[in-house]
Order: sequence, then structure tokens, then C-alpha cells
Amino acid sequence: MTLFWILAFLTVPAALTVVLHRNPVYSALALVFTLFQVAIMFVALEAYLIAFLQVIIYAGAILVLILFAIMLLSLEPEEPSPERSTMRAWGWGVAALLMLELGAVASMEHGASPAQAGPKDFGSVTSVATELFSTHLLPFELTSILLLVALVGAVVLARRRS
Amino acid sequence: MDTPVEYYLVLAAILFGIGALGVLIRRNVIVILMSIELMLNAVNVTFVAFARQQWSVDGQVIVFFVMTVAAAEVAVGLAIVLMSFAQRKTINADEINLLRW
Amino acid sequence: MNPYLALLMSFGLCALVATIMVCASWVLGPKNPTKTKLEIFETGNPPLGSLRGVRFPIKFYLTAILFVVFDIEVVFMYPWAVVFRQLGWAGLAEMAVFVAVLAVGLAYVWRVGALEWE
Amino acid sequence: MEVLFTFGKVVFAFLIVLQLTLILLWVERKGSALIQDRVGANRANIFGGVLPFNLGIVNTWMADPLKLFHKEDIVPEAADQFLHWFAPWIAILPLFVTFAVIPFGDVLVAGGYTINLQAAELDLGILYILAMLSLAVYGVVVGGWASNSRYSFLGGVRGTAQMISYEIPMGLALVSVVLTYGTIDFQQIARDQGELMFGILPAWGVFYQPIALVVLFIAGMAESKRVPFDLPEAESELVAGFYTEYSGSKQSVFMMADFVEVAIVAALVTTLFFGGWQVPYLYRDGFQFPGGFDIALPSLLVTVLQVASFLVKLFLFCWLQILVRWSLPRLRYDQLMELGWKRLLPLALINVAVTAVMVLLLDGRTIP
Repeated sequence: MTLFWILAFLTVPAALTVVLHRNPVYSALALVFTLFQVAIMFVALEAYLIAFLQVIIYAGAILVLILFAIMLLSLEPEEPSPERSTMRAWGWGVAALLMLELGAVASMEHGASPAQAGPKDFGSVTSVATELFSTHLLPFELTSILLLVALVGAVVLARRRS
Repeated sequence: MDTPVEYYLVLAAILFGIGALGVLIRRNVIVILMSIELMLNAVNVTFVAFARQQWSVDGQVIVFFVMTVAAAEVAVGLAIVLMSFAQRKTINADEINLLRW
Repeated sequence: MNPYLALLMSFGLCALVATIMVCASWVLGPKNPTKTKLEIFETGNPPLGSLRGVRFPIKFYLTAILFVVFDIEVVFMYPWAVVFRQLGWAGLAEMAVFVAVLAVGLAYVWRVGALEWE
Repeated sequence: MEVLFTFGKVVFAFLIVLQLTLILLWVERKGSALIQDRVGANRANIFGGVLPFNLGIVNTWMADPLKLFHKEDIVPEAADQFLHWFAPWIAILPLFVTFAVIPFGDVLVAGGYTINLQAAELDLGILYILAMLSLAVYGVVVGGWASNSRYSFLGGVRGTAQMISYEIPMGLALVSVVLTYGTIDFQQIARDQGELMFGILPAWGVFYQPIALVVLFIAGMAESKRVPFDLPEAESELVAGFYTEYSGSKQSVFMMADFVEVAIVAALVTTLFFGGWQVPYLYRDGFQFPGGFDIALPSLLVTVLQVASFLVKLFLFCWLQILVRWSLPRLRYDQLMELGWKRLLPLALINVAVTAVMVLLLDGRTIP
């Protein structure tokens, strides 16, 4: 329980920094921190393998890509523009509404866990891998096609510039 | 784990809302992409929390695929941003309002 | 003993030492800032100012994309490698298809010359 | 009590890193002097009267760090004040913590306790190391960006591209090791290497995976950004690359990060390919040589021998990297990228495929 509250009080401000900081580099670093916190949440939820993949893929790869793009554009902090203030208010309103709605649904009773103690190897590499390479084999193979398409698409787009 | 799964679900809902806020109020396309990442992560937390509650690793396997989708989305999204920056010298979402170049 | 508790200890200890090491000069060192000292070093020339407009080749970005795609491939291979003996030849075929598709991507990138640096 | 033991192991693992980096600094200075026929570090000669020559140990071990810590900490006006401080911190932290999962011995049996000599008994050790190494990139990116200087910026971008390029072959080399042993737990892998091949040869990873060893070693050296892969901090081109604008202890932290990376590569090579803490023919109750010739040893002595063996191997591979660093000239950037993407990556992929097929062929149970 203590762990959860610590995580919650670190994650929410970090997530707000991502969204509200004017300097995109700070946003990206705050996102790295948020993702790391989420990884710790995964450990608390006994998803050990996923927790490490979270750090390797998100923090180690995706965020590096984003930082690269920020540097490539040499971005400067954006100035708040006055004509958008009504839009901002709307944005806050809609987001708050969404948050309330989701929070209400999430806080409803979801029924007790079917068993107090789960299988001993829950969340271990073996259990996740067995599931991934048997039941979810088709999505796994399709993933490679998705990655291929993303790679080719990104290369085509990026090369057209030069 | 003595924390009820609802706590994690509410936290995920808050994270998702913050991500949605970023998409709505920010104009920097890269920050919008980061906000989308935040929302995807909130969904991942939900998946893992439910997997823990049901003692089923299916939820964890799905997170794999969500991560892959996130990576593909960012790679292509940023390529589009770079390309549009080269053409129009802006990454302001309000000014990138044409679907053609 | 929960290994994650040990990791937490390790992080705490290392963060403490890292902070001490990074801050040591600020605490122990002299503080005598002068105008020239605080300038950006550009081999003695007056600095050109902001980095705005400094561009670097798009190749670096392509490298990062390639890295993301292949990093995910490698990460998928770890769980596969652990249960490989149970999966047997079927497992080999599954991963072969996966890698073959991505190898097409690598071949494409190689062909269009995104791996060439001059 | 158990918590105390764990804390002790954490501190010990951390001390290995800290002391090793300082020793490596000395080896680097004195060793390069030896290679280049110079005298090298020769100040603070407090043992001068005892030894016929000056080893300079005190110089590099005590005086150098102390001197660096007393330098002025200069933060350029144009720099981002917070990130300028943050970059060296994030560069060193993920590297420091990696040693927590490296086993430095088998088990220590003393006073009714059985202590596993691995600070964090994590069964996902290899993934942990990969995760931490992938976080190490941030020190370079942020350091290059925060200084707001052209040299730093170019060095940072180059360094990042180099580090991420070599992470892929490194990861693939580790995959083939995982395939061979069927686990990603370092302690398990180290234990598995205690067996004998053909009754005489220790079953070390180097005999199963020589190609993975070569790939890992080269990729690891590239990760540590030292000659011949020092393009991000190439002195003759970019002044000092991403840490051009750093001084005093912050700069020394960046330097230290390179040495810690050398130590990590050595630890990986030792644990995965050279038996970790294993001493050939040494088992928990003493030596058992192939000819039926046994020597019984007390358990404590066995543990001491194993830890010593780990440290010696660790140091040996650090030294090998320093030797390479002082022997080879710097690569060109195109050569660097070509080596990573066009040579090491296909080689590592083929190695994984061959390993997988071999595992299935030799492991008769699963053949249909």
C-alpha cells in the first residue's frame, strides 16, 4: 500500500510535467521518469518480465527516438498564445470530465480475485513466453509486419526530405 | 500485494486523463505524441492490473503488442513531423491543417 | 529475500554516491566566474550563439528508427530463447518467420542506402 | 539479519565498481606510459624510498580524484542550469547499479547461514543489464543538449547514434547465450559453467559461443565510447564531445562512466563466457581433477578462491580492453556504422540461428 501511494505521488506530477512543461526536452525526460515509475508499478503487480521490457523498449528506445527528433528540429520552448485560451479551457474541461468518468468506472467494485494466491510462476519469463508463443502466435507474427511497415514508411518519409 | 486492483485502475484513469489533456491543449506535435504515449501507458497499467487480479498472463502479453504499436506509431509519426517541418517550418498542430503538401 | 528490495538498496546507495560525486566540485571548488569562463567554448572564437538552426543529417534519425525496430525484435527474442527447448522446431519456425520479415526491412534499408555514411 | 546480509552484498558489489574504476585509471595511465615508452604518473611519490621506481598509485588513486573534486564547477551561462547538473548524474547512475546482479561467488556458508553471493538474486539478470545500459544513453543525449554548445551537441548526437547502433548486436549476442543456457539468470548461467565438457574441459561459454563473445566484446567496447570507438568525444575533432562544457567533478563523472562501462563489459564477458566465479575443477568441497586426484578444501577457502577468481578474470578483461584502446587508431564514422549494422548485426543474427538449430539437434528430446 505504501508503495502504491509513493508511486502515485511521483507519477502524477511527472505526467503533468510531460503535458504542461513548455520545453519539450523536459517533457521527454519527465516522460522517461513516468515510464520508469510505471515499470515499478508492473513489478508491484508481479509482471516482472513486462517491467523490464517497459524500460528497454519505452525508456531505452522510443524516448531516445523522440529526443532525437526534438534535437533534429532544435526546438525552443513554445510561447503561450492568447487566442488559444478558450481552447485551453475547453481542453481542461474535457480532460477533467474524461478523468472523472474513467475514475468512476475504475473505482467500481470489480469482483474479488478468483484466487488469493496465483500460480507460483505468475509473470515469470516462462509463463509469459509460453502464452505468447502459443495462444498469441498470430498477433506476434503480425507484429513483425507492423514493424516492417513502420520501418519502410518512416524511411520513405524521412528520405523524401533530402 | 495487498493493494486492491481498483487503486491501480484509478491511477491509470488519472494518467489517461492527463494524456488526453496534453493532446487537447498542446500545439507542439511532438508533445502531443508524448501525451499519446502517456495514454497508452495508462492502458498498459490497466491491462497488467487486471492480469494480476485474474491471475492470467494474457493481459501481460497484450502489453507486448501495445508497446510494439507505440513504437511503430512514434516512428512514423515523427517521420511525418520531420517531413512537415521541412516543408512548412513549423511543428505547430494548428498550422499543419492540410492533408496535402 | 526479495531481489527487488536489493535493487532498491543498490539504487539508493548509488544515487547517493552519484549525487555526492556530481556536486563535489560545486561544494569544494572555488567559485570565481568570469565573463569569458561562462562563455560557450568554441576554440577561442566568439560563440555563434543559439543552437537554433543547427541541423544534423537525417541519417541519425533513420538510425534511431532502425534501432527501435530491431530493439523490439531483440526483446521479443529473450522470452523465446528461454522457452526455446519446450517449443522445439515449431518455435524455431515461428521466430524464423518473424526475423525473416524484419530482415526484409533491413535489406530494404540497406538497398536504399540509409546505412551508407560518407 | 537477512536484510543486513543483502545490504552488505550491495555495498560489496558497489565497492568492486568504485575500486575497479580507480585501479583502471591507474592501469590506463601507467599502462599507456609503458606502451608509449614514457614514465607516466610520477607525483605524490610516498613510497619513493622503498621502491626503485615510482608506481604512481597514490597519484591516481587518491590525489587525482581529490584534485578533480576541488576544481571549479563551471556552468556556462547559455547552458540549461538544471540539465547541466542532471546529465552526469543520469550518465553514471544506471551504470553503477548494474553490478548488483552480477554474481561474484557461489554460496558462502558461515555460522548456519547460506548466503548466495549475488547482491540482487534477480532471475531476470540479463534483461536488467540491458535495461540499465539502454538508460545510459540519456547521459550523452542530455549532456550534449544541456551545454548549448556546438561541439557538445554534435558529440551528443554522434554518441547516441553509436550507442544505440551497438546495442542491437550486443542484445543479439546475449540472446544466443540465453539460447545456450535456457535461462537469463546470471547465477544459474555461472553454475551451469561449472560442469566439464568431455570430462576435461570446463564448460565455459567461450567454447559454446565464441562468435557471441567476439560480438559482445566489440559492441561493448563501442558502448564505452573509448578509442577506437571514441568518435563522440574525439579530441581532435570535437574538443571533448558531449562533455566539452564540463569541468571538475562533473567532468570526472563522465570519464568515470566510461570506465564503469569497461568494467561492465568485462563482468559480462567473465560471467557469461569465462565461468564467472568458477575455478576449473574446483567444487564446493575442494578440487577434483580429472585424473581422480582430489584435494579437499574447507568451504570458506573455496568461496575465497571463487571470489578471487572472479576478480582476477574481471580485471584481466578490463586490462584487455585498455590494451586495445592504446593499440588501435580511431575508426571513421562510416566505418563505425558499417561495422555495427552491416557486419556485427548480420553476424549476430546468423549466430542466433545457428545456435538455435544446434540446440535442437543436440537436445534430442524435442525433435519430433
